[in-house]
Amino acid sequence: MKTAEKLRGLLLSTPAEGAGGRTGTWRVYRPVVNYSKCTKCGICWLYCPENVIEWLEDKNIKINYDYCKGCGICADVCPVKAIDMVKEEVV
Amino acid sequence: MGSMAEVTEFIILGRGGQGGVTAARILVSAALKDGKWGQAIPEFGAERRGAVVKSYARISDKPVILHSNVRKADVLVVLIANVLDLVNIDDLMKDKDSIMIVNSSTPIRTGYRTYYVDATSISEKLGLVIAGWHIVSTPLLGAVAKVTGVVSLDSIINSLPEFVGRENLVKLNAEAVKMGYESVRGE
Amino acid sequence: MSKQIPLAKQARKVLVGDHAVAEAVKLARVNVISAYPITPQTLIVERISEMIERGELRADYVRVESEFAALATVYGAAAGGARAFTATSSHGLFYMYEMLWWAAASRVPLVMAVVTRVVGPPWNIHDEHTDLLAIRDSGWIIGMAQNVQEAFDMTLTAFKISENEKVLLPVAIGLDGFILSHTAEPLDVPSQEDVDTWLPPRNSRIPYTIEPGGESITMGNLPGNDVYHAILKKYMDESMESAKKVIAEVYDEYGKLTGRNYGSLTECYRCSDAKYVAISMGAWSGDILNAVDRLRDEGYPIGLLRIRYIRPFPEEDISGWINSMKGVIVFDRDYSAGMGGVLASEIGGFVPSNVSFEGVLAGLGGFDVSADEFRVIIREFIDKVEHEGTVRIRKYWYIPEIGR
Amino acid sequence: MMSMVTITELHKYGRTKFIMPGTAACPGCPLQVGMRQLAMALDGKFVMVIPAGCSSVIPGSAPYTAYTVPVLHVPFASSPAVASGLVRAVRQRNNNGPVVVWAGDGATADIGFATLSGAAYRNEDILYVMADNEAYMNTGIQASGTTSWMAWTTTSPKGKTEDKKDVALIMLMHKVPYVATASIAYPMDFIDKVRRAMQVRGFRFIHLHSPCPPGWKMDDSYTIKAARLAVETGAWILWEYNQGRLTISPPSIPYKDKPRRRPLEEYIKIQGRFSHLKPEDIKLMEEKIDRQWDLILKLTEIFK
Repeated sequence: MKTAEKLRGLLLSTPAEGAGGRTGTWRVYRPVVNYSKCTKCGICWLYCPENVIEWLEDKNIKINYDYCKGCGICADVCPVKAIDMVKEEVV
Repeated sequence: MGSMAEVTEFIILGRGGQGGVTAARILVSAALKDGKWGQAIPEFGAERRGAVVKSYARISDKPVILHSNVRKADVLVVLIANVLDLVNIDDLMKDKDSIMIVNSSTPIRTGYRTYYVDATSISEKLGLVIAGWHIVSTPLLGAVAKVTGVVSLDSIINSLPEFVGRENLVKLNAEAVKMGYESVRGE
Repeated sequence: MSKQIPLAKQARKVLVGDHAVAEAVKLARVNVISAYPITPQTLIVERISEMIERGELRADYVRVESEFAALATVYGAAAGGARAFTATSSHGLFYMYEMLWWAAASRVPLVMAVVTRVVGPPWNIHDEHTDLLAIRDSGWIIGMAQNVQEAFDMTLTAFKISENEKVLLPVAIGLDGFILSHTAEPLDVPSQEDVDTWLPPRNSRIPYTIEPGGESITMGNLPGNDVYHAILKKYMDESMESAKKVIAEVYDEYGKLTGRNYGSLTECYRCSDAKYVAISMGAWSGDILNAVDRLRDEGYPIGLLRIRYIRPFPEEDISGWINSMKGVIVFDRDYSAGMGGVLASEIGGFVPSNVSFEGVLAGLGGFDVSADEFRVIIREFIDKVEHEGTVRIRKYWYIPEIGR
Repeated sequence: MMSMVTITELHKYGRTKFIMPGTAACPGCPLQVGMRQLAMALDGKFVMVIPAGCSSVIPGSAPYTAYTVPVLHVPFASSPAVASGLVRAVRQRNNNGPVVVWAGDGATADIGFATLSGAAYRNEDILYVMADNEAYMNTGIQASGTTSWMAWTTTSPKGKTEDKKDVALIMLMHKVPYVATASIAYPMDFIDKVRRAMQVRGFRFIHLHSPCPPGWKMDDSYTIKAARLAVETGAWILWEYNQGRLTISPPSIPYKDKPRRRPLEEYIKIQGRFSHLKPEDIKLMEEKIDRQWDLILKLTEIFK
């Protein structure tokens, strides 16, 4: 293998999910969406630091619990308090 | 790497700002035109304008491999005579056959083969006084060509455009070289 | 000499070392240059600035606020795909220190001229090799020129070496402050046309380019396992090894282009029948060579091994020559505190115990050492060995008398 | 002037991962909030030069990264200079894409200040975003030049004795074409500013206020709340200088009038780093805020 190719393989990083680990395990509180209250405004999506909230085509939101760290920003910014932070049960 | 060759070693002694470095470089350019090799080494230190400054040149039939300073000269060129009071001439001259060429209006006795040329008057006559400084290096280079024959008069004159910016200054300096060549005298 | 590549049309010029380096930068069609003024380097970048202003070189000259920024700037340019160049000396080189390592381990091609100079205090602008040698662990290929012609040739070839896919390491070219940087010598300069044929523009894709809209790659984030770091260092080491071959190939080609044939990492003069060898680096090698010739006339069987590149370390060349010698004398114009001469320290480890050895520290602070002084030092070493048998003197401080 | 961005317009990025999930950032990290907004403003097409700091760690472990644009991680003090060289190289190759320095307050206000000043005075074609979390958070909360007066840090255990360095105003005096302050709590304002900055060539500087939960000793969920309170109490003023004109930005306009500002205590009391403050300290802090408003409002008169 050429030096340049070897270097590209180790020196350079490429985008991937979970580059910092499976961060969903960090969570103590789990954001749970109350869809009956949700107005589909997208504010939670906008402020989510982790990019774990998707704002779907129909403007519903979907949380990726594999990586959500449970910071609670989404619940804090929700204008209608449609997200509850629920303690994760010890499995 | 090559082997040693016969070298003529120059020390140019003057004060900072007198053009000793340029004179050494003109010598090397001229040598090149004569099919020879050379090297011009400036001596840099903390000194500024007015301090005693040495420049060195080596001219040879073969590429010059040395890079140390010229400790003792075959040819000592003195741009202003009063610096001779500040140095020990014996320290600078290689042997009794070494030559000294001094900017002076009158003969100087040194115990070495000494030549003099009134470079200051030549530059004054030609109006080669720039920012209060007389250009004395070019008349002295003419004298070097005449006395040593190490480089030719034509080659010195032909090298001037590489070092002098404006065309009229090239002409005046060429005249200065010629006048130095013609007016240099022995002791 | 092979006739495959026609000899370049060359012009013989008289240039000081710094201007010769600038000439090489111009002929290499460098894209981005950045530097900060420091004596005795400054003539290089002044001349490059003039070349750009006059339109002789189409490049960006970035006037930065420090040497650290100068290296950071050319590093950024190289990561962006440009052919880039910087130059410095002494304190400026030390101010770059952090970036030197980052640039090397980022594996982008880059060329830097180091006009060697004393590191203070006291302030001293004269020549010493300590500054250049202090970067030898950083991952740069390090060369040191003997004369103005070689300073030019080494700079030009540096681009070809650095950009080689098997190398991809930055190259530092050393030239002695004032002794080469400000000394005018004749040199032969190939035409732009010939250089263009020999040195095509840099392939910006090798090894990678960081550019807006480009490939989503990241250089430099923390590795998941520290072993990655070790592997990368091993790759660097392999590249240094490959560089030995690449340097030889590049000079072989360059010799066919210019007719100038250098040794690769080292050159050995009058070594084949020598019993003693002097080792040196840089401009004073010419003076030592002169001393060698005169000692030969006096019947001393001495040769000179001149180091052209100290990184990659020319281990094979050095071992190859010194194993068969009776004595080795190394001249250092540099000092590693608490150790001694840097070359002596590095080479010392390869000298068999039955071979005599002396490390000479001379010319520190830039003091002039003449060919005659070298002759005396070498002769005394040989005489000592001949009379006393094997001697091992790791440090001999050569310090001339001073007036006051 | 271009129209202001709306959340409706941003819906197109609803499923775009500008930062890949699963980063090494602390929960509630403001830098990721800001970086996502930056990416939306630039439609994900730019490069980042990132000096040492939290953002060198956040993307996770090589050979993978959470960042989806080309990134060069570089030594602490070097990023403006590296970006200067990088932008020259890419422009020479006729690529006009944005070259962004994404740096923290330590890299910007302190160790990298010389390279910042150099790149600014040369008017390099760079967007520089200083994500200011007001301390060296990556090394464990040491005071930086932009740490607030009286804030606790591990190197200012009794509260920092010096005032916050006003980096944006210093950059303004470099006579660069674009300087603004912004806040991660006001994404539309920040996105508008990035987009307006991109209309200009030359050196553009945005000082992005980024409250850090661990560094400020507050709940992970308070990141946005704190940033918003900073603006609503007048402690952080959003302004924009664009080619000769300095204006107060829309979110801050109401707070020109002191009575309309929320009480400073509301901002202070949610942050553990200010828990040692006495009422007279808060009063002094308020006076400093008033003087800052006076200064900025005078500047709006000067740069009309």
